[in-house]
Order: sequence, then structure tokens, then C-alpha cells
Amino acid sequence: MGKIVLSAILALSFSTSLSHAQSTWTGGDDLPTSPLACDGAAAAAAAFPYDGGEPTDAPDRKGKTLTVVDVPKLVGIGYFNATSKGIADAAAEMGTMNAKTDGPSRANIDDQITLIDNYITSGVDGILFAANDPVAISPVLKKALAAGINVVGYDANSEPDARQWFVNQAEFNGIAKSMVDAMAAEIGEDGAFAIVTSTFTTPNQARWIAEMEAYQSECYPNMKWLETVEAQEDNILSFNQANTLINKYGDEMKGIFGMTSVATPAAADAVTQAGQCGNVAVVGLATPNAMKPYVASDCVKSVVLWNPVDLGYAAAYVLRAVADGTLEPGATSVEAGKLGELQVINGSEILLGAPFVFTKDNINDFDF
Amino acid sequence: MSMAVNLPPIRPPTGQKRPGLLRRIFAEYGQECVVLAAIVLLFVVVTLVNPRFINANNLVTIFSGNAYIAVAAIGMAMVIMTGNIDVSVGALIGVLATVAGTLAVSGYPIWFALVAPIFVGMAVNTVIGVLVAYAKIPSIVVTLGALSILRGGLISVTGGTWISDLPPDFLIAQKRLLGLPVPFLFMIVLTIAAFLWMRYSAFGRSIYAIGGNPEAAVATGIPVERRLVSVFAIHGAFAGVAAILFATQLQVIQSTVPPNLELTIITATVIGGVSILGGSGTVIGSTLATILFATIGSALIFINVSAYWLRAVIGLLILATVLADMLRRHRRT
Amino acid sequence: MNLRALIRHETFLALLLVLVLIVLSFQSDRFFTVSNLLNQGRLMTEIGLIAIAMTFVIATGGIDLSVGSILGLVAILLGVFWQNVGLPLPMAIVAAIAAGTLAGFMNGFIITRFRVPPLIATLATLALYRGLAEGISQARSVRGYPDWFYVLGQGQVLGVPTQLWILFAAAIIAAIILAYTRWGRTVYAIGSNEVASRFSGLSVEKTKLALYTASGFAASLAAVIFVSRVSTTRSDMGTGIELDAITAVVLGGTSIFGGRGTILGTIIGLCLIQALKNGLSLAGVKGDGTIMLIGAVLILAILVSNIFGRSGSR
Amino acid sequence: MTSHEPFISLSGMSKSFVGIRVLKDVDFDVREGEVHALLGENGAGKSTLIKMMAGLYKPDSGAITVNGEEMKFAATGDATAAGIATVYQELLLFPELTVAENVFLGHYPRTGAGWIDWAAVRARTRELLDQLDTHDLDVDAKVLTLSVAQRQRVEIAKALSRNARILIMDEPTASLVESDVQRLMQVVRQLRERGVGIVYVSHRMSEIFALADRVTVLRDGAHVATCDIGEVNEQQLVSMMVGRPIDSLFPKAEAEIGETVLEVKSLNHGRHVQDISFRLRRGEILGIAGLVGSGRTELALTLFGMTPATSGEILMEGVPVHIGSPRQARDLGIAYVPEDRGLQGLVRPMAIRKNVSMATIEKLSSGIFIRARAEADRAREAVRRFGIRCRDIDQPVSELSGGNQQKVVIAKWLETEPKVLILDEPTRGVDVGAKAEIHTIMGELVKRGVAILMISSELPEVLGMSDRMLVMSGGRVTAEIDRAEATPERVGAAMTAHRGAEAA
Repeated sequence: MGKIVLSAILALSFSTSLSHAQSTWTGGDDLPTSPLACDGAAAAAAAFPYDGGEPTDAPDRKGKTLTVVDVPKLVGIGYFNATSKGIADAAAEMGTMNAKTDGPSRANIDDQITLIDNYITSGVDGILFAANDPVAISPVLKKALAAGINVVGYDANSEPDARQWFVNQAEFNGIAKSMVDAMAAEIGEDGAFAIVTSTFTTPNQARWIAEMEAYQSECYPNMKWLETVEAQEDNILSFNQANTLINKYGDEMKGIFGMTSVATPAAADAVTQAGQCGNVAVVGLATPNAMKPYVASDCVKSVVLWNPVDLGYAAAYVLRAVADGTLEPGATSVEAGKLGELQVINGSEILLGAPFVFTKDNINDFDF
Repeated sequence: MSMAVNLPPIRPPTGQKRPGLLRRIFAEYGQECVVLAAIVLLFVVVTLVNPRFINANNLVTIFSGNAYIAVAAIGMAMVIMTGNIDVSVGALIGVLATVAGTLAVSGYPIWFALVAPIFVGMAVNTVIGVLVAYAKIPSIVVTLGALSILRGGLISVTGGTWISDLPPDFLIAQKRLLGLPVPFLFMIVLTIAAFLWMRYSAFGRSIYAIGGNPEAAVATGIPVERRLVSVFAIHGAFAGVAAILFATQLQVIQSTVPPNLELTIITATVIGGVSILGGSGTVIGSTLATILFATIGSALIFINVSAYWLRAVIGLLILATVLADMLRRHRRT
Repeated sequence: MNLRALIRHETFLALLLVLVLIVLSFQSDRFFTVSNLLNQGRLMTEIGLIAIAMTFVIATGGIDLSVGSILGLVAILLGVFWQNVGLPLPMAIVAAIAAGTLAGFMNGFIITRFRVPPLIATLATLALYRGLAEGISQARSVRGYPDWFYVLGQGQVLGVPTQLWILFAAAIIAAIILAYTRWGRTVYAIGSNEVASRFSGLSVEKTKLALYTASGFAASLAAVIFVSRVSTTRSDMGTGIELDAITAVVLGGTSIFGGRGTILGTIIGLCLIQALKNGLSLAGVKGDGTIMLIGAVLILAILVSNIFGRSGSR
Repeated sequence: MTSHEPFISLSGMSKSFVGIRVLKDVDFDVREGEVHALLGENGAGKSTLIKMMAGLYKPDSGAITVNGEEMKFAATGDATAAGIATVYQELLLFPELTVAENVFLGHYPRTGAGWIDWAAVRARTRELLDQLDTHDLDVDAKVLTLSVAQRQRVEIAKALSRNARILIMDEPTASLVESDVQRLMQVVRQLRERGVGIVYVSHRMSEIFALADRVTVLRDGAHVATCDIGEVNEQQLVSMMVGRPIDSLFPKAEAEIGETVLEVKSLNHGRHVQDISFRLRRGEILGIAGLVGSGRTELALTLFGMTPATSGEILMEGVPVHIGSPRQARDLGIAYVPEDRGLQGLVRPMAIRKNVSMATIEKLSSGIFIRARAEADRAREAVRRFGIRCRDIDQPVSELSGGNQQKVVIAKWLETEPKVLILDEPTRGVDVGAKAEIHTIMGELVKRGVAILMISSELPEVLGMSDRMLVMSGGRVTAEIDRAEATPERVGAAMTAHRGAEAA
């Protein structure tokens, strides 16, 4: 018993001392942040030279039917079902692409690498990927390039030279701006908020949070950043964590950011069940299907997300263009079917467009 | 609690001196006491740091938010008491939650959507139980295999879609009865019912007997194989109830396997004092341990433990509980 | 009887492996090629190293669930020692491996000194070590290692992936130790009857302590190879690898109750799983179908070997 | 009370395992109110016969008739229903459950609602225990806290709770001390008075002659004879069992007693080893007598390093030594053949070869590698020397009979060439033939100068084999008696003495 008391006290003192040192967000990686201007004026687009890779001895694939594999971070979640659907739509439209989606059942870097490796061996023409880790995935992608396979990323990038092009759904700083702006609009420029994310090591989430902090401290210095909690990809845990935040801060907390498709609906549900709709705003990244009940009940005003179906669709078109040789290093735009002309940014990235904001009016038009 | 049932033996036989009630409880339910003490201690300390910790809403979060884990741990406790283990239960709960949600939105009556997972859970675990009891494959092997099959199967079939538009009456975990959240009531009622059943029914006692001495159980005429299958089936039924609580907590269901759920459930069970060597422990311990985990999780947020160190602190607390129990046992012998 | 049952399981498993290889090569002509097989070897090295140590641990009737967390912790420490502490990389590697080995020693210490059942002890350290990895890393990953370091995980020696040599060496050494030395004999004796082993003057506690330490060491070595293979460190590395390793060991015929098992069996089990993963993928079966099949194979293999084992022994 | 119609009769019972016939056409019957002793060496088929009566094994052929009605026992429940209960040697109780629960497990009295009626369970258990003159047993105690004798009483109560007409007792006295044996025999007589038929399996002749009405002898799975106890004597029974005459039950070999090998001064460990001092000389057999809990086994464990001494001095050949582990004890030349063969003595699933080499594996290795040929040679030599009956040295010891298993344990320890050999209950559960062989081995050892410390619950064995004996009680030595002066009375008195009051 004494041992427990001792360790509990130790744990407590240990933790409180740490909490003082802890400011808001220090996670993510050490990459610099680049917050957008507060008024939304587009920064002058600096022209970057192409920094992507090139496949070695790629056969001429112009106009030929391509065998393509799409390897998302993981299968079995709504988001990547939607990207997969976009890819399938594009493939059907083109008629010259056999695309199939296969991914790990857990968001696990090793399983993903193994899968890609297998597909290199099986001899596909193109690989579409969404990386679980930007660095870890790079060696295997380079191997794919070396085998003459066209490689295009979407959703989550690798190192630039490990793929040819990356379809950027929205730049990190763009998402950050949309999220923080939406929150500020709902809770005012001096409100306090907290964040529920999956894990601190998830790269996209970590980058978004880092950009959000940079943008908020620059543009809304009076907003108060309360804390960030982890909730895995577990919806009940997300729900419990959001509840605990509501209980801890009471009226002090005006808003919750949900950083994943799992955390956002769970946070919205926590707010709903706590009877705090209207008092605590929920802003987050999520797929529309998961958010429909909360948007319908007016508890959540806006859900930020690009359209993942479009993301997959664009990625498929980019791959086609690369294989055909119509998209070459130095190009400034690419034609992507019904999406029209997409811009090239940062040398080897293709921007899908501004993030999409789902509201009560349009959310029922989407099904993913 | 009704007094109609016979109380367990407490009064000493004539002419014999027996140790005090408290001491007896501590001797019999030592681990439960350790866990309870840890919960009380955490409550006291954290409340001193931040009094909001014990506001009513937070108590609901702590006691109700993880109730589905406690319910699943009841079945797990029975399985572990027979000397077996089940690492597939997390995947099973994911599957059953999806079954419940799919039935609810496909126009089946709500009662059916709520009852079906229980029977599906029993059916799946009956197969596992048969493989363990009759084919004599160690339970960890069968359930490792079942884990892969259930997880892979769920992904192939559903692709992890969200199920929304759930009928409001289906969402029983959000409702309250007598002012108390339904998951909490489920947890308390099922824990007490299971405890009493295991203490007062011949079947319940045979679970302890099989775990404590399987050979003797055979010689005493207990149909060990059949009982094992039944225990797994009952465990499946509890997984079904847990899945319903899991599925109806939010207005949407994601048809995936909750990450590491089986480890959480097993950890709660063993920290609660159920011996992995079989034959001893109670479901009260596993429920208390679930509450302890929920308390730790909430407490660490309330006292501003850096989220980065959160899991390390949880690990440390689990280790401390384990060591405290071991020291207690050593002192006793 | 015991020995015969053992041989039977491995023979059966080897036959199954051959069968799987033949079937899969008919499914895809890219499967049974030297480069693909070598590549598969590269991919299974980390699990292989851990499974080899796990075979010893399970043969004593124990289990080590914390290996995945040790792997994550060592990966993080490697990065932190190199980048934040500023040690030269070789020193950082040694220091990180030493720390992981110490983590294994801690497992052994808790298990032998406090008599905590291994399942519970390593369940607790599973949470603790992963938590330490997260706390130390502060969710940062470390990248940009010098090129020579990648030889370990991405390079080749004599046309064979570097780490495959390490796996070969480890497997052969482990097989010899388990089969022909008094240490191996002690492992089996402890797994079959720990009390009698102690009464026979065998160093039960020391052996167990050494095994959990070795398991920590194997996980550490796997961590370094893993980091070298994927060029980065993350605190979530190795999540769930313990179940993969245990699956390979159990499929390989090691009794979960202890006293029985061989390295050969584990290696065959490992190859079988890897062949299925790779071959089915090449044959167009998706990942989720593959894990279902592996689950079924695990149950069926043990079932069949149980049936044969029993009809032979009575 | 004795009726002449048998309550149960078995005729023509046969049973084979993997083609080996372990029981050949055996007839056996039991009447109500008689004690029918079942005799035979280990492997003679006694347990197979018992297990058929209990419904655990199904006979290949033969018929079981109960009360004139032919029965098929498909499961243990059928035998129980027919009024047959068994008290097995390895008591089949549930350690974590209470006494009362153990008695009524599987046939609890129920309340109207179907729940277990705990009040009735406890009351009826109390009643049954009182009938067995066991008033001191707490019905709520967990079985794991009970002594062997108490557990046995629980087993008997369990049998009575099912209204058993026939009670089978498999070596009930094998692990009891003398005083408990007397009490048990009292209980058996009482049961007989109440008309219960008892099948009594034992190796101890004295008990059989004191209790039995009839005796049946089995050998090699076949029925040898059934006769009234008055018609035979001990010699006849023994030769019927082993198929050859046995000269002497306790062949005390004369050996030259040399200088002191082991000297212990004021040794202490916990409650059970207090202030123990004695000397042990080369070629001497020092017997240790005492009740269970007197500290005899604990003393052995302390000398062997399992529970190292907390104070006191141990001298090996005059040199003070520290013994902190069995390994150190072994290296100093101390060997211990433990009390519980299956748990402590042998790794049962392992081959004879590996068990024999277990304590000397370093000696049989070059570096860390085991020299397989040397190991096999040693094992073959041991099999030959001790006459271990086995298929080959790679046969798992679990397949051997009790006596042969014990010989393997002894062989293992003699491989270490010990100076001091501690034998704890060396002949418990060993049949008559093997027992004599083990005694002969002991004789050979002392002739070669080994010093033996022998712990035994069987008083005749201690008296018959020892040169000197220590009697222990309450963790202390209460008497040290020379062979010439040792009488059962004197030793018995010292065994129950308090705190060295009767130190001789």
C-alpha cells in the first residue's frame, strides 16, 4: 500500500513539475512553420524548381492501360474509402487504368512498406500512396522509382525525391488558417479552446497543430490555447477525452478542435450530450457522413475538409499525366478531368484547392 | 440488494474464534481493496489539486464512459478464471458494434438490433470455445487466429464505413434511468449479477473449480468441456452487451476494430486480481480496475500531466499496483 | 513420445510451407524469384530476431509482451542520443541497445525478484516503455542519418540483404544453443517443471533473467535495423509486433505452456507467414484477406498437429 | 453388518492402452460393511481397476454389477449415482475454495429459487465432519490452508455427502504421519460399522492386517488371489505381490562409520528450523523422525540451500561454508532427493537421460556444449546399476512406475558423487519390491562412505535403517537416539514432545 501512495505522489509531483514547463504545443517535428497572412492575402508564390524524383528507364506508357495500386495509410476507415472511390471514379472515366486499393489494416509504417514492396515485385505501372511516415516510406518508394514505376502521392507526403508528384489536398498552413478562422468566428478572438487529436506522432495532425499554433499566436494572440489531448483512433476514448476537457474547464473552454475524422464527431457528441451545444463550439476535420447528425442538429456549424473523393480523383489523373509524359518537371499546372486545371506549387506538388467547408446546406450532398 | 438470497458464510462455527470482518474481507478480496484504495487516493489527491474533478459530469465521464470495457471484462474474468485467455475480444466488439448499427439502419426493429449482437457474440465464441475445449488448442492460439480473422473480415466486408442516421431509440447508452446513465447501470447491475451468480450458482462455482484444479473438476463429475464452451459463450454475450454500449454511445458508428481494446480489457481483468493461473478473483475486481483506469485517465488531464508522459505514468501506476499486490501476497505467506 | 510429436509438427509445417510455396508460385511468376525471396527476408528480419528470443522465453513457459515497446523506445533513444545528446552514431547505437537490453533486464528482474507472472509484468512494461518512448521523443522523429548507417537496413552484402545475414547468424546460434548446450537444456527443464529444475541445482532465476534480457537485446537490435531500414525514428515503431512474433513462435510448434519448441520451427513458422503475406499479395489477394487466412492457418496448423500428436501418443 | 451378497462386483475386467494390456480378466467384488484390501506392486493394475469402478475408465470387456443390476459407467457421475465414491491419492480438491464448498461441489443443496443454500452447505458439512470426529476443522477455511490429513478428511466427507455405499481409498496413508494414520484407521472402522464397503489400497502391511476383512492381490494386471485376511500372513502376501520371496524388509547394511562430514551448529530458519545442531559421519545413516510440520523437511531445505539459514553455522569436513542455493549445496557435495517426486524431483515430460544428467550437466559439457555420448553413457550406466525398468533411456520418466521414477531421482543425485545424501521420504508411494531395492542402494552407498540423512514418516523404516536418529518437534530437535536404544515408544514420545523438554 505504501508503495502505491509513494508512487502516486511521485507521479503527481513529477507530472505537475512537468506541466509548468509545458506551454502549449511543442510537438510535431522540427520543421519550420509558415503561417499565412491574417487577412488571407495570398503570399507571393515563389517559383520553386522541381524537386521530385524520376523513374529509371520507365517504359513508354503513353495511352496504354495502366495497372495502378493505391496504398493508403490504412484501409477500413471512411476517409480512405472516399479517396479510393475517387481513384476508381477517375479510372472508370479514363478507361485506361486498372486501379485497386490495398492498404495495411493498422496505420503502421512497416505493414505499409511491406505492401508497397510486394506491389513493386508484382510489377505495377503506377503507385499511389498516402504515407504513414514521410521518411520511413521513402526508401521503398525510391526502389519503386528505380524499378521504373510512376509514383504519385496524395494526402500525406514522402520526401520529395522519393516520388514524382504529390497531390496536396490543401497546404498545412491553409488548413490551419481555415480551422482557426472558423473557431475565432464562433468563439470570438479571445476565446479559449482545446484540441483532441489521434496521437502526437501522426505527421499530418502534428503539422496542422504546429501551423495552427503559429497562425493563432500571430493573428489571434488573445485566444487561449488550453491543451491538446491524445485519443488514438478510438471514438469512445475521443468522446471521454472531450468530456473530460468539458468537465475540467467548464465555462472557460469555448471550443474544441477535432483533428481527425474520429475525434471530431466524438467531440461533437460529447458537447451534445453535455448539453453544451451553442456554448462550446466544435470545429474540426472530418468526413461528412460522420458529421451529419451534429450538423443537422446545429451543434456543429462547419466541418473543414477537402473533398477526399476529389483528392483521389486528382491523384489518379496526375498519375495518368505523368505516365503519358504530359506532366513534366517544370510544368505549372495539370489537367485533372472534371476538376479542371490544378496548380503546381512548391516545385513538385499539385494543389487540390482551398479546403472545403461543409455546412448544413451542403453536407447531405456528400456520401463518404 | 435483496436479502432473499442466502448470504455467504460469515458467522463462525460455535466455539471457534474468527478474525474480524475487515481482516477477512481484506484476506479474501485483497486485490480489490488495493484497487479501491488506489481509486479513493486518486480521487482525494486530484480533488485537492482541482476540485472540479468531482463535479457530477466528470463522475459520469469516469464511471460511465468506460462502462463497456468493464462489461467486457466481466466475461474476460470468467474466461481467465478457467485458466484461459481471449485476445480476440476487441475485434469481436468491433464486429458486433457494426452488426448492431447495420441492423438498426436497415429497418429491423430496434429490439432486434440490440439483441442480435449478443447472440452473434455467443455464436462466435462458442466456436472458439469448442476449439479450446474439445480440440484442445490453447486458447491464446485460437484467439490469436480469431483476432486476425475477425479484424480482416470486418475490413473486407465493411471497408470501415461510418454508420449514421441511427434511430434515436437505438442509442441506449445516451439515455438515463433513475437519473443515472444507462452504461453505468449496465456495469453495476451486470457486475453484481455476475458476482452473485459466480458465488451462488453451481455453474458459477464450477468456473472456479475448473480453473483451480481441472483434473479434480473432471473427477468431481463437472462436465469440464461443456462448461468451458459455455463460459466462452457467456463471454461472447458480455462482449455483445459491451458492443451495444460501445455502438450506442455516439450518434455515429465507425465499423472498425477499436485499437488495443483487448489489451485494455485483459489488463483491467488481471489488475483487478483475477489470477491468470486460474481459479481465483472476482468480477468486482475487474470492474474496479476499469474504473481505476478511467480515473487515472481523467486525473492526469485534470492535474496537467504532459500528455506526452501520460502513457508512461499509466504504465508506472499499473506496475505499482502489480507490485503492491505481489508484496501483499508475499507478506501473507 | 514428446520428441516424436515435436518432429511431427515441424515436418508437417515444413510440408505445409513447401505446399504454400508451390501453390503461390503458380499464382504469380514473380513470387518464386531470388530477388523477391531475398527481399522478403529483409522484411521479416525484425520480427525474426524478436521471435527467436521469444522462442526461448515461451519455451520456459513465460511470455514477453513488451518487445514492441522496447523496439519503439530503443528507436527513439537512438535518435535522441545521436541528435540531441550529440554522441557519434556508433556510440549512440551501442548506448541505445544497452538501454533496450536494460529494459529487458528490468522485465526479468520484476518477474524473478517479485514473482510477478510474466504476462502481467510485461503487460505493465508494455505500457511503461511505450510511454517512455512517447515522453522522451515529445512526438518528434529523428531523420537524416549518415549513409553508412543505411547499409544495415537497406544495403546488401554478397548480394544478400545485410540484415538477413544477422538473422541467419542469430538463428543458427540460437538453434545451437537451444538444442545442444546446457543453457538450452535448462530452458526446456524450466519450461517443463520449474520447481524440479530449481531442486536439481539449475539456476532458474538467473536463466530467466538472462532470457528476458536477451529478449530486450533482440528487440533493441531489431530496432536499430528497423531504423536503418526506414531511415527514421518514431515512438510508435513496433506497435503490435509482439503478437506477430508470438504467432510465428506458436505456429512453429513451441508450446505456449513451455518445455517444447525449436528455433527451426519458429523459422519455418516465420517463413510461412511471410510467404503467405507476400505470395497472396502478388496473387491479388488484399491485405485483409491475407490476415484472415493467416489466422485460419494458425488455428488449423495447431489443430492438425494436435490430432496427429494425440493419435500417436496413446 | 457384513452381508454376503456383494454390493458391487466386477467380472472379467480387461483394459488396454496403446495395445498394452494393463488389466487381464480380473474379478473383484466388495460387500457392504467390509474392508477389502487391494494389493499389488505399482503397475499391477490397481489404479486402473479403481478408475473403472469410479467411472473414469471404460473397460474393454467385462461387466460391472451393482446390487445385482448390471451397470455401464459412462462417466464419473454414473458411478457416484450408483453409490461409489473415491478418495484418490493425489487428493482432488480445489485449493481456492472452502472446505464446505469442496464437500458439496457438484451437488449443492439449493434454495427454492435455485441458488446455492450456503447455510445448508455449511451446516451439513459440519455434521459430516463431526461424524468423522473432526471437530477442529473450520468449514469456511480455504482448502489450501489445510494439512494433508485434514484434506483427506474433507475428501471422505465429500464421499459421505453423496451417500456413498462403497468408498474406494487409494493409498490413504501414503502421506500421513503415524498419529494421523491411527485416526484414519479409526474413521475407516467407524464407516465399516455403518455398513459402508471400503476398498483399501495400501502398501503398508501393518494397516492391512489391522483393518482388512478380505484381501485381493493383483500382479502384472492379473488377479492372483482373494482371501480372508485370517488365511494369510505377511510373507505370503508379499510373495504373491512380487512373485518371489523377499528376505528382509529393512536390510540394514553394516558400514564402517568414519569421521564427521557435516556438522551443523545452532542452525535457524524461520519457525520450523530453530537452533538445530548435529553431526553426520561418513558411512552413517542418520534418520530424522517427526510429524508433518515438525521441521524435518524444512531442515533439509535449509541444508540444501533452498531456504538459506538465517543464522548458525554449517561445516563441511570441518570447514565453515555458506549454502545459499541448491547449486552451492551440490557443489559442496550435498544432494537432496525431495519429498514430492513429481513436482520437485523430476521433470516428468523429459527423457530419463536428461533427468539423470540434470544435476551434473556442467560436468557432462565441454564449454557450453553437452557431450551427448557421455550423457547417454551415464544414463545407461544408471539404468543398469539401479535396475530402472524402462524401454530405453529416451523414454520420458512420466511413463515409469513410482519406484522407477524414484530410482531416477536417486540416480540423478548420485551422479554428483555427493558426500552427504539427504533422502526425504525415499520410499513413499513406492511398491514393496522397489522399496527393498532402494534400501539396498542405501546400504551400498554407506559402504562406500556416503553419509545419509533420511527423513521418513514410516517409523519402522526409520527404526530399521538408521544408525542414529534425530527426533524433531516444533522446529527443534527433541531427541537424539542411538539405534540400540531406539524403540517406537521412545521415538513416538519425542515426536510429540514440547520444545526440547525431553531432550535425551
